[in-house]
Amino acid sequence: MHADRLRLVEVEEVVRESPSIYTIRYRDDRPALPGQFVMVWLPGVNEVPMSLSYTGEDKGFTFRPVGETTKALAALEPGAPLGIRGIFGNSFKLTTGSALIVGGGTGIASIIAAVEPFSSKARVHAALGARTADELFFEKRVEESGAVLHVATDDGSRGHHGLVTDVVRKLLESGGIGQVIACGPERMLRGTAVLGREFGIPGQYSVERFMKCGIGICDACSLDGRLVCNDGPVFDGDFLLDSEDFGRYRLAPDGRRVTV
Amino acid sequence: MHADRLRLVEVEEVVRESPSIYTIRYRDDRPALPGQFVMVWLPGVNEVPMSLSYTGEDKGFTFRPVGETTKALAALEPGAPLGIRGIFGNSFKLTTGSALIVGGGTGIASIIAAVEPFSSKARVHAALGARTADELFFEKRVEESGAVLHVATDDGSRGHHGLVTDVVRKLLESGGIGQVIACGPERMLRGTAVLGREFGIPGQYSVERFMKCGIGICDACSLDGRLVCNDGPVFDGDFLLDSEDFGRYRLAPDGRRVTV
Amino acid sequence: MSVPDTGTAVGTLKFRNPLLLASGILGESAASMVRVYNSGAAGVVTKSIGSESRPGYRNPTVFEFGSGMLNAMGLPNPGIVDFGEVVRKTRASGVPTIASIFGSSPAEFAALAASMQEYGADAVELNLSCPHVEGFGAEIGSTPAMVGEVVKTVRDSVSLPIWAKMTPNVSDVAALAGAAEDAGADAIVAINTVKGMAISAKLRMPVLSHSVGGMSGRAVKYVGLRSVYEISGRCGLPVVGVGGISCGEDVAEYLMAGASAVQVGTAVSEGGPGVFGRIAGELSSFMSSEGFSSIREMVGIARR
Amino acid sequence: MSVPDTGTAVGTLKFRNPLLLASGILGESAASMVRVYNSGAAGVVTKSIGSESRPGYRNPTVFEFGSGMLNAMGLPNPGIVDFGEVVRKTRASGVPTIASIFGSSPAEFAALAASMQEYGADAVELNLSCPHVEGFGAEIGSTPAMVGEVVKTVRDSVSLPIWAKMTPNVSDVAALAGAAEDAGADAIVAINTVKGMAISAKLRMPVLSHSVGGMSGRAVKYVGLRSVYEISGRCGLPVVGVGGISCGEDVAEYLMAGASAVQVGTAVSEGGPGVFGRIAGELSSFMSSEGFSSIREMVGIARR
Ligand SMILES: Cc1cc2nc3c(=O)[nH]c(=O)nc-3n(C[C@H](O)[C@H](O)[C@H](O)COP(=O)(O)OP(=O)(O)OC[C@H]3O[C@@H](n4cnc5c(N)ncnc54)[C@H](O)[C@@H]3O)c2cc1C
Ligand SMILES: Cc1cc2nc3c(=O)[nH]c(=O)nc-3n(C[C@H](O)[C@H](O)[C@H](O)COP(=O)(O)OP(=O)(O)OC[C@H]3O[C@@H](n4cnc5c(N)ncnc54)[C@H](O)[C@@H]3O)c2cc1C
Ligand SMILES: Cc1cc2nc3c(=O)[nH]c(=O)nc-3n(C[C@H](O)[C@H](O)[C@H](O)COP(=O)(O)O)c2cc1C
Ligand SMILES: Cc1cc2nc3c(=O)[nH]c(=O)nc-3n(C[C@H](O)[C@H](O)[C@H](O)COP(=O)(O)O)c2cc1C
Ligand code: FES
Ligand code: FES
Repeated sequence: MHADRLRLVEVEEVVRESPSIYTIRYRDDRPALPGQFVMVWLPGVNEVPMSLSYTGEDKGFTFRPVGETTKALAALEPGAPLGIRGIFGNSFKLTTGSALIVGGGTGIASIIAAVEPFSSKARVHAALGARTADELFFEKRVEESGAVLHVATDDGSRGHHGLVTDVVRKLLESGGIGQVIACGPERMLRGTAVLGREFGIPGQYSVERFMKCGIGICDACSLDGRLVCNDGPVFDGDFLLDSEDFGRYRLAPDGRRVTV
Repeated sequence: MHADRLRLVEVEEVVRESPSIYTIRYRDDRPALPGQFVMVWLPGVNEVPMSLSYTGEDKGFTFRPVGETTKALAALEPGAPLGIRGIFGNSFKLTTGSALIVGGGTGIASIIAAVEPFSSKARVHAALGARTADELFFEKRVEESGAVLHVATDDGSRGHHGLVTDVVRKLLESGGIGQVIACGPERMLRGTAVLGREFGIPGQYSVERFMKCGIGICDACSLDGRLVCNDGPVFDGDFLLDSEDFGRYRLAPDGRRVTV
Repeated sequence: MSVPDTGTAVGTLKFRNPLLLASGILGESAASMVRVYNSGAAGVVTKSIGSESRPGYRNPTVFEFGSGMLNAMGLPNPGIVDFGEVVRKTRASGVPTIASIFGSSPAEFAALAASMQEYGADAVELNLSCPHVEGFGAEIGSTPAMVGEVVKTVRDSVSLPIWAKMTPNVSDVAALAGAAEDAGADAIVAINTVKGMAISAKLRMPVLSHSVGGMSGRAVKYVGLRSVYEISGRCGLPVVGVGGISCGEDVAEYLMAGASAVQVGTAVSEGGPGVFGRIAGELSSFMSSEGFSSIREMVGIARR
Repeated sequence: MSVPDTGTAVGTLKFRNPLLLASGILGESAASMVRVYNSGAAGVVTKSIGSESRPGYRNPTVFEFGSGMLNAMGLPNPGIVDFGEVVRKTRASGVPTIASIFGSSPAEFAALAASMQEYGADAVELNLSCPHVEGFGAEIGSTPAMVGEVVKTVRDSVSLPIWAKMTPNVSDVAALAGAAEDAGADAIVAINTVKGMAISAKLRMPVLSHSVGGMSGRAVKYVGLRSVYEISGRCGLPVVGVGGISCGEDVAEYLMAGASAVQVGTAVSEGGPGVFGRIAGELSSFMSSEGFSSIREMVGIARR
């Protein structure tokens, strides 16, 4: 349990990555792997899971202000205290010499931590998708990593006009991709996983579920009996596609099984 | 607190050192120093403090069956379980090139653990005292250690006929003693400490008090505000002679201050 | 020596080993409970279910410290209506399922128990640690009179075994158990969490959003053992021990204190559902090396 | 920033810092208490003293585990007659001395308090966790009615400040504190030990000779904080926090929960009487770095 203990950190910097995307940086020397997350407690407000978009000692997480917590996080000033639990969860693994890494919306925050280290060891295509250009971020980090950047927006304001899964299909069709890694909205993840299976390419998909404990005991994040906080958030594509829940059901905060 | 945690051991051997003296050997790899003690729990009976007469991995303590606990200990067979807490207390220290080490009665059990290692580094005189020859033990260990053995018995059945303090006085008079170390009945300890002061020789004296916790919180073993379990059992001669309690008062199990 | 038999029984219910999943741990979804069973538990207790759905308190709802944790989940649950599907599924998968329920009046407990019986639960476990609406903030399970009344009302409404789960936050847990026995309970479960609270000195505020929570894990093992020992000395019902169990020797200690079975909760956060298989293995080895051939031989032998 | 002022007061009693020695720890001999004071404590609470001398239970009387310990000393004490010499000595050495007493009836408490007043104690602390002879084995301090009666009877017999020490083994500790307040107590002390028990699986028996004992040390800090928080939310008296304190931040947490002073017990086993000086130093550093200039500013700020 030791590694999961609460600790207090100070916000070092609040970076505006795009008009609607913020990154909070803080110092924490615990080692973290791409795809892992922390529970971020904003005292007096709430505690929510956030993937690490920076996994070094200068850690960071990146989010879109959508509700009370994320809006309050975006309004923080340097020096503000945060409670951090974790490093939690499993991670993305590079298993081949050429990976297609896909991020949709705030899912980009999670996969960027894989794009950077994997690009120095393998040929990486990174496909970023968002609703509009304003919600895109980390393109520069992708380019600097050496990965090949692909972009799609729903409204065509940048890159391919349409879904990022269109880009995924095209890349899989052109061949030479050994594995797929993705994080993003569940509909997009499911589309990507279906494509992966169609082309016979193994895939690792990071899914989100409502979380309470983060330590694998409350069952809030259960996905077919697997705990997203502990067994995930990264799951094998075949497990997900064969599960009852993926892309269909999730547990609401009260434990009711509702549609995703 | 970790080092003080209860652990179970098995009696390896019950050795009869003399008609009235027994040693129990057990295995325990915690490092121990001469003069240190353990709390020995005989399940169903009692838990009492015992000095280590063997401080290596094959540990041992040596006692005279005087009451319920020590009689039950003497009757144990190999394989019997014992609870052990500790290694507790401070230890005897060799500070000069020539030490006089004095043991009276079961106090021999404690000082023998100093005689052996100190004899290989300094000139050691070991004076053992007992009421009668039957209660003497460890003479052979003294001889094998290379120390010079002196013996006194109250009834003259072995060695000097009289008190071991007579031997102490003689040795101090002959000179060349740099330090005194002693363990035994409090009257003998006091006598020795008085002689030490008379001759200006620094001394380390191991005292016994009724013990409950062994970890310095219950105050049962208080001697002028010093805790025999934690600050002792070995005290400086000057501290003892200047204290109100040494040789005069002890706390009874109910905390009343009674005469020694 | 032959392999020891780890099978046990709590009243008429038989279990392949003494290890059950404690309420509130991975007990919300059928899939998780089936997984726990497949990982070595002999049965599961569901999350405590109430009349209406509740989202529970806002995060932070848990706080871990060196030897245990505090939680204040706020009894999140889907409500009794939606939970039928879950119980039916675990039963269909062959998992012995004890359905935990909570209410703030005897009648509410009775209605919930009746639904759980209809869903096919093997037993109901009464979570007697909830605030009592008619009382003054005290828990509904904190006096023998209240415990007796709840158990009796439930007894009158269902035929399935009734397990009464005790709060340790009382002066005389054995008296509570006695009241449950007299009112017709079939087993006593002890303990629920110990009331506690964490404060962050730097933030100058409580850590849990609800401020006060329940302590569980290794730090409460000695409270649980004491409760089981006191209860089994006073009451003739089988006792199910809970609190801080994380290895086979812990289970043995509970059995020796008087428990016929145990539940494991917080330890699941250390090794996932796999802890059940590990603990079952350790218990079996302990029995072999200490010469026990059945669970029965161990139950209550620490009482002299 | 200037050096923070660690002075505090519990009612009319002033202390140089908030750290007092808890009852039952090094509180039997005057020499040990003087040493504790000279090591940095602001005052001492004596061992609990009864009408007659008692040797206490047979060993083992303590059991240590990773995050705390259990003890069942059995209230060893020299009896009130012999204890006068001890109180007179600590007072003569200038040590603020709170005399702890235990009894099994209100009249017994009152008689003991009167003796302590005569000996010159600065306050009496009522140890309300002893078996009540007229009751059914429950502790004398486990119902508001019993607590009220004891406090009232003592109030009628002495003028010195009365500190009522609470057992946490109850369902509503704040209600007990309220009863003590109504009956005329001057301060509430919380908590005494949490009832627990250790069993040796290998030996198949309880470890403590008395079987059941009291848990203290780090593992009970969260129970103590919760109790202080609940009490200070319900009752207007100053509260003295006890339980699991081993560093300066622990003290700050108790102050923030509502305590005006604290007591330290089990931590003495880790560093000897020197812990008081260390903890006082840590508290002072904490105050400097967090911008507190007096204890008063911290008391109760975790209540929102
Ligand atoms: C493993 C994991 C990693 C995540 N990483 C990121 C990330 O890197 N960037 C990012 O922007 N978001 C991330 N999220 C989602 C993030 O936790 C929610 O956006 C955040 O909780 C919203 O809180 P809110 O109060 O601002 O919004 P609310 O108005 O409370 O809710 C907005 C959305 O967030 C979801 N949500 C709220 N609370 C939680 C919770 N405790 N657990 C999970 N989901 C919740 C709600 O279901 C809803 O869909 C992650 C979620 C998970 C499970
Ligand atoms: C640090 C220390 C080291 C000791 N080392 C040895 C040793 O190496 N060999 C040895 O024979 N004895 C040693 N003793 C004394 C030993 O603990 C007692 O002889 C033993 O407890 C007697 O127990 P009993 O039940 O047999 O006798 P009892 O009939 O209970 O008492 C006989 C005597 O032992 C004393 N005693 C009893 N219980 C305790 C206790 N818990 N703590 C201290 N004294 C007690 C009594 O005061 C009495 O004087 C040591 C004592 C201390 C404090
Ligand atoms: C996160 C969490 C949630 C819990 N929820 C419930 C619950 O809903 N009903 C209940 O009776 N007990 C609940 N408990 C208490 C446990 O069932 C168990 O009694 C307690 O945790 C002690 O066991 P442990 O130390 O093995 O966890 C919960 C405990 C935890 C840690
Ligand atoms: C060995 C021991 C003896 C104790 N004796 C008493 C006592 O005589 N009277 C009393 O009121 N509390 C007694 N206590 C309880 C402490 O005063 C304190 O309330 C409790 O230990 C919690 O504080 P801690 O965690 O700092 O030890 C005793 C505790 C211990 C560990
Ligand atoms: S968040 Fe509690 S089990 Fe995953
Ligand atoms: S034996 Fe308890 S303080 Fe020494």
